[in-house]
Amino acid sequence: MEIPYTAKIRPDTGLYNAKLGIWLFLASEIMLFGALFSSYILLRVGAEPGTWPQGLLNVPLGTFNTLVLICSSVTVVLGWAALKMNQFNKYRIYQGITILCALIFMVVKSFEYHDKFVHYFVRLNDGTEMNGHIEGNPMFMTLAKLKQQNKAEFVFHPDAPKADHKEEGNAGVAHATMTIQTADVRKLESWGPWHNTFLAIYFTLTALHALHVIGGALVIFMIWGPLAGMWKTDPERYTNRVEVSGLFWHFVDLVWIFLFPVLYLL
Amino acid sequence: MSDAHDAQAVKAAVRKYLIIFGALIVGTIVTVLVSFVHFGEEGSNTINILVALAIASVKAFLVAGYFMHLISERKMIYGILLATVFFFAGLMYLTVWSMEPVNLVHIKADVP
Amino acid sequence: MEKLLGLPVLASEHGQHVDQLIWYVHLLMGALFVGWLAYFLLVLFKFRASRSPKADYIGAQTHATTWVEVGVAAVEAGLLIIIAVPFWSKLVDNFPKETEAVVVKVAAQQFAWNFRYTGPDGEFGKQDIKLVSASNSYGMVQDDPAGQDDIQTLNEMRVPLNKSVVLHITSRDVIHSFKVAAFRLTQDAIPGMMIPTHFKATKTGRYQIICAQLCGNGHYGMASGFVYVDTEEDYNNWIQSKIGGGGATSFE
Amino acid sequence: MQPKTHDTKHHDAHAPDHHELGFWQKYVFSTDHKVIGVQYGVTALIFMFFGFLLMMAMRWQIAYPGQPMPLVGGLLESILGDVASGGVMSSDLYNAFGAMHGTVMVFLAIVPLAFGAFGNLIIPLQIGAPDMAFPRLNMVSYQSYVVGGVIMMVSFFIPGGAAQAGWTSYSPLATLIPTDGQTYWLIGMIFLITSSLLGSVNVLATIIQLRAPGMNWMRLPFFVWAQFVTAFLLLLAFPPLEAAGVMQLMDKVFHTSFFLPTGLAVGGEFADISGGGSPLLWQHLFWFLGHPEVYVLILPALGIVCEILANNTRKPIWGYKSLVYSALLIGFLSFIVWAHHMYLTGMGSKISTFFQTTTMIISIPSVIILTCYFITLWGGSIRFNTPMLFALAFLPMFGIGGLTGLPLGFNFSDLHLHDSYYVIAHFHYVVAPGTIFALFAGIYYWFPKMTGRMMSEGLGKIHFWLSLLFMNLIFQPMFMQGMAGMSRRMADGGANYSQAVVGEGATLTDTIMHLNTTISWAAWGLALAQIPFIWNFFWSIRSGKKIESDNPWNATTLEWQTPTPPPHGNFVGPIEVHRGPYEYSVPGRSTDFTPQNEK
Ligand code: HEA
Ligand code: HEA
Ligand code: CUA
Ligand SMILES: [Cu+2]
Repeated sequence: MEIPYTAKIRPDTGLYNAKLGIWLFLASEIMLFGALFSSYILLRVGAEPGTWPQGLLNVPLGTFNTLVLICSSVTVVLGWAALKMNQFNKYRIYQGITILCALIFMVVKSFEYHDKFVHYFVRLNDGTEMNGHIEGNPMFMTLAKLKQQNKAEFVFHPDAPKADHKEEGNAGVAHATMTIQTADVRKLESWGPWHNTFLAIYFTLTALHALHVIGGALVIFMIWGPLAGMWKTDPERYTNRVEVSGLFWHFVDLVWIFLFPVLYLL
Repeated sequence: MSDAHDAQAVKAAVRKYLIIFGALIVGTIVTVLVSFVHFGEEGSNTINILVALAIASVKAFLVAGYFMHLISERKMIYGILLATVFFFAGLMYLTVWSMEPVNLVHIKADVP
Repeated sequence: MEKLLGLPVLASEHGQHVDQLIWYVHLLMGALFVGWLAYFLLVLFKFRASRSPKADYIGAQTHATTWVEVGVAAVEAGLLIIIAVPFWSKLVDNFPKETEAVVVKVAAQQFAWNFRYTGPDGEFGKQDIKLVSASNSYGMVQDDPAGQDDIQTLNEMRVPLNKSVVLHITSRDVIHSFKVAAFRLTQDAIPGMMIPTHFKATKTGRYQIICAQLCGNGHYGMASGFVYVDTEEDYNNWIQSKIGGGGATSFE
Repeated sequence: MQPKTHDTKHHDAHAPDHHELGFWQKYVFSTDHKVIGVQYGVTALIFMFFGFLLMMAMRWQIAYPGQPMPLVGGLLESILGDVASGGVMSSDLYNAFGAMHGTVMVFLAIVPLAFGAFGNLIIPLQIGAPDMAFPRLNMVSYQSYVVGGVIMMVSFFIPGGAAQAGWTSYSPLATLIPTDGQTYWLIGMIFLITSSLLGSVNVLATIIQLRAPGMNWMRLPFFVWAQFVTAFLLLLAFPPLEAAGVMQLMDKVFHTSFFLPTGLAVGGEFADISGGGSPLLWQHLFWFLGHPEVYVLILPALGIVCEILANNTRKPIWGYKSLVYSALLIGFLSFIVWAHHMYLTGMGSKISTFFQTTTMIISIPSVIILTCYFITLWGGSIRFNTPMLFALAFLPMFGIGGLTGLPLGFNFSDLHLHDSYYVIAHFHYVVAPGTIFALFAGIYYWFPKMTGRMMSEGLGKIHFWLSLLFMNLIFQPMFMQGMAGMSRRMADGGANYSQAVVGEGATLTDTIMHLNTTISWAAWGLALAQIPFIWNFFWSIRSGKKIESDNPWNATTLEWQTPTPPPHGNFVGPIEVHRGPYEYSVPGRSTDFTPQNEK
C-alpha cells in the first residue's frame, strides 16, 4: 500500500501531508525563536539602566539585507505561481534569484560579523578603557595570544567618539593612533559574543537565523537543480515541494523582519 | 489542480504579490526612518519600540497572510498556529511577569 | 501528627502551619488512596474472570464518581485558599519591620555560609562590588563608619528566641539553598539576587543548615553551618563578644 | 553507522525471512515504521538498563559512603581513572552518575521507548495507515536519537567525565564546572531534541492525515489520543529548551553570560565575565519543557494501560470522552504550571498563587482519568495475564506518585519538602512503578504482534511480583527520609548531615539513615528481578509459544486485524472502520469482541 495524500489533498482536512508537516515544524520554530526573543526581552529589561548598548550595528547594511530577503521571498512565491501556470522556465529564473539573494545575504552577514571580530575592547592596567582596531586587523586577538606570539607592543586605532550616540567607554579618548605595551594591558577582547550581553544575543540569534538561511537555500537549490527531474514525472508533487520549501523560506524571512528592528534599531 | 480556472486565479494572485512586495519595501524604509525620530518622553523609548514592532507585525502579517497563503488556509493549520501562539504568549508573558521586580520578593544584589 | 508523618522537630512559628498543611493534604491523600484501594481490591475479587465469566457491556451507571472528583477539587481549593495562599503571602509580603527584628545577611559560597550582622548601630556598612577579592570577600568599603561595627561570621548564625529574624540571602558563585529543617524554611541562594525571608524561632537549640541545592562536588559536605537559637541574654552577650572583631574577614 | 551493534542482534532474530532489500536497507536505514519502532525499542531498553546500572552504583555510595565498590570498583577505576580511585566513587563521579541517570532515563530511555518505539509501532497500525506520514524523516529521527545517545555516552570517557550539574543543569553551576561534560551534554541534547521534534511532526501528521476511512476522531483508541497529545507537548515545549541549550552552550564555549549575573566571585576571586545574565532565565526555560516533559512520560503510559484494561476486562472503557478531554486538558494546562518547580527562587505571592492554582487544577484531569479506569473494572470479566497485572499495578502506583504531587504543589508545604527525597519518591512512583510498569505491560501485550510468539506467562508473573515488591521497598522509605528532611543529590547519602549533629536538632536520625541500606539492597534485588524479563524477552523471540491466530488477545483495535508480523504496508486490503475502539461484549454478538473494521 502506498502512503496516501503525499500529493493529493485529504478531503476532510484539506491538506496534503507535507504541508501539514511543514506547518507543524514551523510551529516548533516559532517556539524556538520565541524563546530566544523572550530571553532578549528579559535580558534587556533586566540590564542596569543605561548599560544596554545601542547603535552597535551597521544600519545601512542591515536595511540592505532586509530588502534582499524580502526580494527573495517575493521571487519564491512568484516561482511557485509560475509552476502553477505551467511556466517551468520562469520558475527556474525566479528561484534562481532566490538562491542568489540567499548568497548575497550570507556574504553581507559575514562582512558584518568580520567587522565585529576585528573590533576590540581594551582595558589598561591604569583603568583606561578603549574601543578600536589593532593594526593589521587580526581577528579574535586575545591577551594570551599576544603573549604567546611574544608581541611586546601593538598599534591601536581607537574609534572616533560619535557625536550623538553615546559610545561605550571611550568618551574623552583622543582619536589618534597609539602604540600600546602588551604589559600595560589588563584585558583585550574582540567584540565577539563574549563582550557583552547584547552581542551575545545578537550573535546567537543571527547565527541561528543564518543557519536557517543556509538550510533553506540548500533545500531550494536541491529542488531547483538536482531534483528538478520530478517536474516531468510528477508535476503536482514537485509543485508541492516548491510550495513547502517556500513556506519555510517565508518563515526565515519573517524571523528577520522582527530581528532587524529589534537588533539594529531599538 | 492546475486546471485553467486555477491558472486564472494564480495570475490574479501574482499582481497581489507584487503589490505586497512594494508594501514590504516601504515598510522597511519607514521602519528605518522612524528609528531616527524620537517619540515620547526623553529617556524612554517605549513608543519607538511599539512603533517598530507594529510595523514589523504588519509586515509579518503580509508575508504570512499572502505569501504563505495563511489567509485562505485550512482550519487544521489555524488550530495548530493558535495553540502555538497561545503557548508562546504563555511562555513570554508568564516568564516576563515572573521576573518583573514588583512580583518578586528579591532585589538585585549589588554585592555578594 | 508530627510523629505520624515523621517530621523533624519544629522550632519556628510559621512552621506549625506548614506542618498543618502537610497534615491536611496527607489526610486528603490518605482518604483517596484508602478509599480507592479498597474499591480496587473488591472489584478485582468480585469481577475476576472465573467468578464473572461474562462482562457487562454497559458497566457501572453511577454519578458518585463525579462527586468524588468535585470533592477532591473542593478540598484542594479549600487548602489553597485557607492555608497555602495566605500563609505564603505572609511569608513573602508581610515582613516584620527591620528595626524590630534581627537582620542577617547571608551569603552562600562553595561550600560554606557567611553571615553578617549590623552590629549595634543597626546599619550595614557600604560595599562595592569592585573591591571583592580573596581578602575582602564582602567588598567592604574600608573607611565607612557604619561598617566598623559590622559582625561577620562563618558557618555560625545566632538568633534570639521569639524574635523575628529577617534574612537577606544571596550567593557568591552558584545556586545554593538555605534550608533549616527545624524551621520548615528553605530559600534558594541565587547569585546576583538578594532574596529576603523571615522566621521566628520558638525553641532554643542548635540547628543544622542544610544546603538543599546541588552546588558542586562539595554539596554533600556543605554541612558545617549551624543556627543557634539563644535566649535574648545569651544572644546579646554573643553580639557583644563579637564586636571589635569587626571588619575582619570571614573568608576561608 | 552507529546503530550497528544492536541491529545485528535483531538481524539474527529475523534471519529466516528473505527479502530483496539488503541488510543495510532492511535493518539500519529502514524506513518501515515497524523496524524503526523495534530499533527505538531495543536501543531504549539498553539505555534504560544502563541508567539503572548507574543508579545501582550510586546506591552503593549512598548506603556505604566512602567504601570501595565490590565487583565493579576496580573496573570503574580502570575505565574512568581518578574519579573512582581505589574503587571508591568520588563525589564528582556521583554527581556525574546522578545527572546522567536522570538524563538517560528521561531522554534516552522512557521517551524513546514510550513515544519512539510504541508510537512508531502501534499508531499506524491502530489508525489503519500503511506507514508513518514521512518514513524518511522517521529514520532520521531515530538516527539523530542514536547520535545524541552516543555523544552522551562518550562524555563519560572524556577528561573530567560527564555532566555533573544534575539533569536540570542549573546555571551558573553547569557553566562554571571547568570540565567539558556539560558541553557534551548540551550537544547531545540538541540531537535528542531534534529527534523528538521530527518524531512529533511525524506522529501528528500521521494521526491527522492517515486515518483509515471511517476512523474519525472519536473512534481513535485512547492510546492514539495519548500519543497525539504527547506529540504536541514535545513539539511545542522542546524548542524553548533547545534555545536555552544553545544559550548555555554559548556560555560554556564562547564565554557569554546569558545565565551568569554580574559579580560572581568564584573561589573568592571576582570572575572576569561580561555578566548581566540571569540564572532564573535558565530555570524558566528548562521547566517550560520540564513540566510538559513529565506528562510526555506519563501520557503514553496511560494510553497503554487503557488498551490493556479494555482488553482484559472484556468491556468498553468507561467514560471514553472524558478520557479524551482530560488528556487534552492535561496537555493544555501542562504549559502553564512549570514554575511549581521554582517556588523557592524568591517568588512573590501573585505568581506563586497563579502557579499553585494551575497546579491544583491540573491534578483534576488526572483524577478523572484514573477514576474512569477504576470504574471500567466494574462489571468486567477480568483476566489476570502478565500485561494486565502490570497495567493494574500501574493504577495504585501512579496513584501514590500523583497524590504525593499535591503537597509539593502547594508552595507552603513545598517549603519543607522541596529538593528532599520526598520529591525523589514522588516522581519515581510515577515514572518507575508507574510508567515503566506500563511499558512492561505494553511489551508483554504487543510482543506477539511483532514476533508471532507469546512471552512466557510464568516468567512474566515472577517478573511482575518481584518488581512490584522491590519497587515499593525502594521508593516507600524515601517518603519517610524526605519528610525527615533528607536532601537529594547527596554523594554520601546524607552521612555528613547526620553525623554533624547529635542529640536534639539532629537532622537525620539513625533510623532514617539505616533506610539507605534497605533501599539499596532493594534496588539490587530489583536488578535480579529483571533477569527473568531479559531472559524471557530474548528467549521468546525464537522459542516462545507460537500464536494460533493473528489476534491472540481477542482484541478489537486494528493492529490485531493484520497478518503477524504485519507486512510492509501493514494491511493486505483496504480497511474501513465502522465502530468505536472498545466494543467488547456487545450484546447480541456471537463473540465477546467486535473489531473496529467489522460491519
Ligand atoms: C511522569 C512524571 C510526573 C507526573 C505525572 C507528575 C505529576 C505531578 N507532579 Fe511531579 N515531578 C516529576 C514528575 C511527574 N510529576 C519530576 C520528574 C519531578 C522532579 C524534577 C526534579 O526536580 O528533578 C517532579 C516534581 C514536582 C514538583 C516540584 C517539587 C519540588 O522540586 O519541590 C511538584 C510541585 O508542584 C510536582 C507536582 C506534581 C503534581 C501536582 C502532579 C499531578 O499531575 C498529579 C495528579 C495525579 C493525581 C492527583 C493522582 C490521582 C489518583 C487518584 C485519585 C487515585 C489514587 C488511589 C489509588 C490508585 C488506590 N511535581
Ligand atoms: C524516567 C525517569 C527515571 C526512572 C525510570 C528512574 C528509575 C530509578 N531511579 Fe531515578 N532519577 C530520575 C529519573 C528516573 N529514575 C531523575 C530525573 C533523577 C534526578 C537526577 C538529578 O538529581 O538530577 C533521579 C534520581 C534518582 C535518585 C536520587 C539520586 C540523588 O538525588 O542523589 C535515586 C536514588 O535512589 C534514584 C533511583 C532510581 C531507581 C532505583 C530506579 C529504578 O526504578 C530503576 C528501575 C529500572 C529498571 C527496572 C530497568 C529495567 C530495564 C530492563 C530490564 C532492560 C531490559 C533490557 C532489554 C530487554 C534489552 N533515582
Ligand atoms: Cu551549597 Cu549545595
Ligand atoms: Cu512539574
